[in-house]
Amino acid sequence: MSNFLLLTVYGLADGAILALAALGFVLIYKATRVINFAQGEFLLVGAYMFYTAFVVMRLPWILASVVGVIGAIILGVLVERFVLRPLVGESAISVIMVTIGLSSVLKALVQMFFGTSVREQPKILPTGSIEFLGATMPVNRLLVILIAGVVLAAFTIFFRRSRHGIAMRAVADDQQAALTMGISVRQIFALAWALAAVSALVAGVLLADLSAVEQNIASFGLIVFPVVILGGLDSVPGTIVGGLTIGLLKQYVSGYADPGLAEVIPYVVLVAILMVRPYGIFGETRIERV
Amino acid sequence: MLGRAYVHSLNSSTVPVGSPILKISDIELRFGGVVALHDVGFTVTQGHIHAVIGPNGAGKSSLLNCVSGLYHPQKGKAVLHTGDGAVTHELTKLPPHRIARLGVARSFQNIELFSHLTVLENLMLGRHTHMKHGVLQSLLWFGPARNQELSHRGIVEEVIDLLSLQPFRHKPVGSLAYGIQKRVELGRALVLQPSLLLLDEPMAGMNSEEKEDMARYVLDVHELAGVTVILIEHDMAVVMDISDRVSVLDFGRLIADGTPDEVKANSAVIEAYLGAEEH
Amino acid sequence: GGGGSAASTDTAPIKVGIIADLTGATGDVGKPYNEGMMAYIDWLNAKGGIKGRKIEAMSNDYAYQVPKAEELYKKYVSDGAVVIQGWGTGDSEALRTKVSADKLPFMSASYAEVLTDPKQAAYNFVVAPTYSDQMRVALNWIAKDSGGKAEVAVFHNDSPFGTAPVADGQKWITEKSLGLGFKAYPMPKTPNFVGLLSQAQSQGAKYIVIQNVSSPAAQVAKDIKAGNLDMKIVCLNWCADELFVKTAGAENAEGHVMVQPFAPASANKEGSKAIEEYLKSKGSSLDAKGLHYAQGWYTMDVMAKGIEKALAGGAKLTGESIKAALESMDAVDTGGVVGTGKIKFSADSHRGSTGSGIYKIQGGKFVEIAANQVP
Amino acid sequence: MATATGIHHRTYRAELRLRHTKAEWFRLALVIVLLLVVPYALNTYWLGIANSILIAVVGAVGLNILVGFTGQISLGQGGFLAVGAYTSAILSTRAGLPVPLAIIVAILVTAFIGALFGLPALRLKGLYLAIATLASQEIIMFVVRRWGFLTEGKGYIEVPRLPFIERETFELQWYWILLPITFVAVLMARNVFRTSLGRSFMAVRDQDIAAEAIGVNITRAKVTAFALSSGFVGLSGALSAYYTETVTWERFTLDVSVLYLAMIIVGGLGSIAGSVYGAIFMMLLPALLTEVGQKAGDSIPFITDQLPAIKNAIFGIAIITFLLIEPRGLDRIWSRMKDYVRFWPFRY
Amino acid sequence: MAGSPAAPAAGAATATADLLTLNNIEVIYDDVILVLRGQSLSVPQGKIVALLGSNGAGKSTTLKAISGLLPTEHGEVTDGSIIFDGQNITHLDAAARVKLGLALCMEGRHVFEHLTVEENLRAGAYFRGGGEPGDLEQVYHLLPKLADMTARVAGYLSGGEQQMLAIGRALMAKPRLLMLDEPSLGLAPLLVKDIFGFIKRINDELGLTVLVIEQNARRALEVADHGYIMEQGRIVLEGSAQELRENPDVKEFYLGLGDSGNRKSFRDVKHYKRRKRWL
Ligand SMILES: Nc1ncnc2c1ncn2[C@@H]1O[C@H](COP(=O)(O)OP(=O)(O)OP(=O)(O)O)[C@@H](O)[C@H]1O
Ligand SMILES: Nc1ncnc2c1ncn2[C@@H]1O[C@H](COP(=O)(O)OP(=O)(O)OP(=O)(O)O)[C@@H](O)[C@H]1O
Ligand SMILES: [Mg+2]
Ligand SMILES: [Mg+2]
Repeated sequence: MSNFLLLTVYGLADGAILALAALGFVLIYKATRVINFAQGEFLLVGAYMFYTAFVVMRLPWILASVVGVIGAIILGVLVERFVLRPLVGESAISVIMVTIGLSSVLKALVQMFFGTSVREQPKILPTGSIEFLGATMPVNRLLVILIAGVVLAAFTIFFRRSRHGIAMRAVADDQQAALTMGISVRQIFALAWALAAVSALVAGVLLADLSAVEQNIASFGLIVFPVVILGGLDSVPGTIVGGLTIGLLKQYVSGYADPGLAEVIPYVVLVAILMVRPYGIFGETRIERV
Repeated sequence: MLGRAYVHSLNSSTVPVGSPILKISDIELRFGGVVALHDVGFTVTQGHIHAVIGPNGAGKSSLLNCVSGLYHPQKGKAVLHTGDGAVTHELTKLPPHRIARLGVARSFQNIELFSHLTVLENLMLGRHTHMKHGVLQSLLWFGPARNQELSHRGIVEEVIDLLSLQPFRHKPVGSLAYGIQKRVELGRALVLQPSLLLLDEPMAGMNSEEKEDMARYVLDVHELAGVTVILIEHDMAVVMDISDRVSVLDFGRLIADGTPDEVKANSAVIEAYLGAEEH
Repeated sequence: GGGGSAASTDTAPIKVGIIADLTGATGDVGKPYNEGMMAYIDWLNAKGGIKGRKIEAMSNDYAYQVPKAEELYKKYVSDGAVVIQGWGTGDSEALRTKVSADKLPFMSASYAEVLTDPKQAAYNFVVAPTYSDQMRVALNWIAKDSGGKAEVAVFHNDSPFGTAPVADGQKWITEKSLGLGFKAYPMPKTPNFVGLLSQAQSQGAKYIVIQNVSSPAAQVAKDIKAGNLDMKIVCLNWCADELFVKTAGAENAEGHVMVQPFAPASANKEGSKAIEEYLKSKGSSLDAKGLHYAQGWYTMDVMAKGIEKALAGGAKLTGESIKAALESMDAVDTGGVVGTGKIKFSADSHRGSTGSGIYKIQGGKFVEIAANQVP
Repeated sequence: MATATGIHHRTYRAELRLRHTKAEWFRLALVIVLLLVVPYALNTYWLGIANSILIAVVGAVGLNILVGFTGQISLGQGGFLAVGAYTSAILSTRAGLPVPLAIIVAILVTAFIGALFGLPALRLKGLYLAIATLASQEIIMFVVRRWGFLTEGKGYIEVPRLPFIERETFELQWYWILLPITFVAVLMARNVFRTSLGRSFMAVRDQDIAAEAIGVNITRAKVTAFALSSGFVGLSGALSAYYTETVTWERFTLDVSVLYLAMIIVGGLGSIAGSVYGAIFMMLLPALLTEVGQKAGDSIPFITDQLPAIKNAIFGIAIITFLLIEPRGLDRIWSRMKDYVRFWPFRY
Repeated sequence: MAGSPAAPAAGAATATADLLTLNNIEVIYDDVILVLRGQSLSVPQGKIVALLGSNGAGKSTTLKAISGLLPTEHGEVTDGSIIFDGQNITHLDAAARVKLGLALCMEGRHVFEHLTVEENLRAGAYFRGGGEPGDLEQVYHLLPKLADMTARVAGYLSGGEQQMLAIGRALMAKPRLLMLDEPSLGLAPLLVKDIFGFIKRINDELGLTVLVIEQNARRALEVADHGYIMEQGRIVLEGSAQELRENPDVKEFYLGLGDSGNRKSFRDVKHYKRRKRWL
């Protein structure tokens, strides 16, 4: 029982980070119908930007976070401006390819400035643990769940309340029509990429705090695929459900079965679910009519 | 053009003129709460141009989609007659590609062409049901595959000629003007050698001159080949001039069914659709 | 056409092809290893090279992608390399047949058992004790430390590299009838290993032998600490390094055990001196570079000794003659840096050394608890 | 689509040919001559790269059949390559099948597995399908990594060198083996899209509902597309098994799937020629960067430390710039150039 | 081009009277396809102007140029100028033009498929910060059918329903100049009547200036004050609606009226091409 509880907490924590990373995918897809293959690198860059501010520039972590967020926004806007805007109106798949190119550029940049070896960074989250129902719960994991929850809630509300939510979906549906409504496609794209970069930053920093500031963070990008698909490519709440599902799934598999399966099972489950719900759990059904 | 004799018949139906080719009986189609069709039923006679009219959202296109198997009504059926009229097929139970194989060809309300392909390729695709698709032959090309391409080219060229599409043969359809695309779509349906031709607003968005051309093409197909046509159209002038019979839908219900003149006079139709001063 | 024989008039530089992972999955350890090699070559050339002939190193990054490694290998062959220095398990396997066909001595940082058998891999030379030997040493130590009876859980990378020593470990226990329970768990790519640990717990394991690179191993250390479990990690070779401590953090690494054939700076062995001097001249230190630097340095050193012997023999410098030299030359003394300190090959065994050192992490430092242990 | 504007044909048969103008025939001749002299102009290393390109071309063409022509995005390429490689290797090393037979069986097996993993395509669209195929990649990788009996526990399979291949002339002999195979494979793929089968694939891509309505059996078309595509991929995998002589799972990871996707996108989706250009580009670029890198490293030593990272960066930048210049790929750039020459000096 | 009857008109028009003026604009797609060759027209404040022309003449392109959509189709204005309310907007970006009070209702509906009817309308008022509460009711009042579909997903509406939605959405922008590209396309006769009645009404009541492209010339010229007719990318004829209705060519090619003045049947249409060469 206590064991199960422990696995659950860890699963939720990992899931929460997955959800944050997935959020970036979803935002970009929502507005541009593009899958961002560089999402993992966004996490990586985010983590290293924070590292630079926090460790290299020795700022207190609050300030460091602010610097990180600003950095992330700049990154997002730059990418949109110089890499993606020229491709507005081109087929999504060539844009996807561009993000693949982007990923190797970003990764290379991090390698140039920080090398390939791990960086030491003092823990931000308290590392102790509390006893609960006979299980020793790591405080930092619990906090991660909390933080991710807050951020995700904030995003969800932002899209429920503000008209940007509708604008994004409008742009995704029909850029020309959106323009005739006075919706600036560029601004919406920039917004999407900036927000994606920010959520990636948060995910990256949390991940780095739990594990370490190192290259492997980027590999998180691929693990996110099943998450977004499971939740539905264009659903913000979907990322939460998807993230937690996959997180718990992996945890339970590695806790109760051949741990090697933890990497495959999510995909098997994914395909199974897609067979029942072809657009994920909350995904918007693509309209095809004649 | 009238004078020119074509080798291939564009009509594959052998049902005797005057006897029913399509029987639609109390079809009901729902989308969640929306009732698109409610107990709609009428009969289409071989050799007729049968117009289906009605206000927007009345269910005309949905009805066509039921006939060509794209929608599956909750209730009722559409029965197609082939052979000498004795053989029947319940279309509402068949997948679209099987229905096409029975010779039911159609055009769409918003042009649905294969936009990256050329006019020729689009028309050749119209021949799909008449062709074989062996993987090995296709890989080898020389032999069966090529001969097939050549043998089916004949009828395609006849249709190109009939609709005077020669100048556009090798143009990707996506880049063609709206009017031309409408014509290509008609052509794609014709090369299938239909037994029944379904046209969903073929003249929408055309000026009167272009409408005259399109009307001419439809009449040619009808007069030269005797193809039975179901025509959805909002331009009453066209409908009343060229159709033999008219069915009127409103809010998914059949409110009138008769000759153009009968329908024109029908008060319900005037009230729901035509409007007072019209005709 | 390629082949070693193309290169070499008597003063021409000796070409060495180096396949390195500098940016790939194992870049964190691949880089210092490669730096060590390049440093050794630089150092050697500064001393006038081998019998007046300089070594020309052709070193390129293959980012841990096998096809790229094969491409580089071909490049080196056609550029007239006489020996090849490889890196990972993947490329060592992929190139094994090629090097014996092309008759090019090949060393790498993959210490799989098969590579030590000339019948299976004629031109591969393994300087360090194999993963299996390291596993045996680890098990011996556990048996001793636990006083005979204990449960051992093996966490391993989910690949041939990871599984290499598992079966041999099991065999060893039965052979030597050690009173150890033994169970293997592949490590998935997850941000924590609580699941595996809970399984190990229910197995009753007190010792976790890890055959993987250091960052996942470090994560295991963190998770053990977080759940304050009573478990001791025993790292083999690739996680038994300073990176493990750095990544886990001193407090989490405290008390865990490293089975490491290559001595870290802290063990200040005789053989480390030369490296230290070289690095001092460059304004750095072995402590900063880490033990994989020494690993690279001495792997190259052994190769160089072979080349020297081949030249001394007066024979034409070819892969073949170097192979013969490596097999016949007398033990290379690494001043205690590698395992037993001595590396010796023979015509029927390319197992250079069988000894590893055992270290305990104390205050973030490597403290030697047993030198050159052999199975 | 073959016909250049302003060319007239006497017979439909003539029109159906792949090449019409003198210029086109001339270009073809030129290419053939080039392919025939190349092996004698290159040293073994570059010849080796040429060989890897030839193998990659087959795989890229296969993937393009699926992604470019049928519109079914796939990230399972690596997995299917693995199926081809493992099958042929096991058949010829253990079952002792003659190599050509082993290859043919490998093609069929891969086609079958491909069709099997293609089944989700009947229900899934676009990126949802892409990720489902990613699942097939992961699952196949897991299997080849874990099923010990595939590799008799070694983790890799050693494929004996073909008997007639000499070490000295290894690359040259392989070139003469691979060139015709690749040539035929490309030609066959090209053929498919002159026939109703190929057209039905493209119809599914452009407008699947309309395709259904004119009588295309979408289920059949999609499954066939997956099988056909995987067949080519299987061939590519099998060839690589004999050429590289060792089959290890590490050669078929997800990076490979992505690399192939890059090939066909940079080359040009829905274009056989494009797949060829793309494969050449993606295989050649890193090799060239290595060359340049070494020169640079020698001349300006202080960057040697950064060189690998810089190379990766340039690799990415190259992809991006090419797609910014022409999002529809190298093939489009090429045809633009041809038009420019044809219409020169007039703009329009 | 100077000889075009449009040129003097455009020249004569004074900036104060004209809300919108096009001076000899030239539009090129993909750097090669020359579509507008010196297009000139002017829309007086508070008037309704109709732009007629056959398929492919360049009508939609004209509106795209005015509303700044060309860049999204690899098109550009290479010559001439577009003056809106005395301000040169030739190279302003699309969103900014909307803020100035230009609203376009595009050809082919372009509703936001995945949004509901209400969300579509709200999107129309996006740049006004979502609009005031009253706006929606106003639109529902003008287009009652939309009122009972507020929660329906636009992509599933019928063709005509989508058309209504598109018009309603354009109105939500509260524009000063409303541009409609074939508003009656695919609409039932009654509705066409309503739409034009409605255009007239907003023009009278709100004093809204309207530029409308229409294939249904009869309807258009009924409500319009002024009309332009374009062929091959330039204006070939212009005048008051009255003058145009009288013009024999317009009668034949756009109103489909015979010399006798009454409409001839589509059945009697001959085959030979009678396309008029305007000069
Ligand atoms: N796939 C669908 N999902 C949900 N509702 C649908 C679907 N297809 C049609 N409808 C609804 O069914 C009704 C009839 O639609 P249909 O397209 O048949 O109308 P129509 O008679 O063709 O109108 P129009 O003349 O404007 O084309 C409409 O209210 C439409 O919203
Ligand atoms: N994006 C584009 N790229 C290339 N050519 C185009 C593009 N859009 C339109 N054209 C061409 O420009 C010409 C005019 O097109 P436009 O749509 O303006 O005509 P139109 O008068 O609106 O015709 P319709 O009555 O069919 O709407 C046509 O020949 C068309 O082929
Ligand atoms: Mg309709
Ligand atoms: Mg238009």
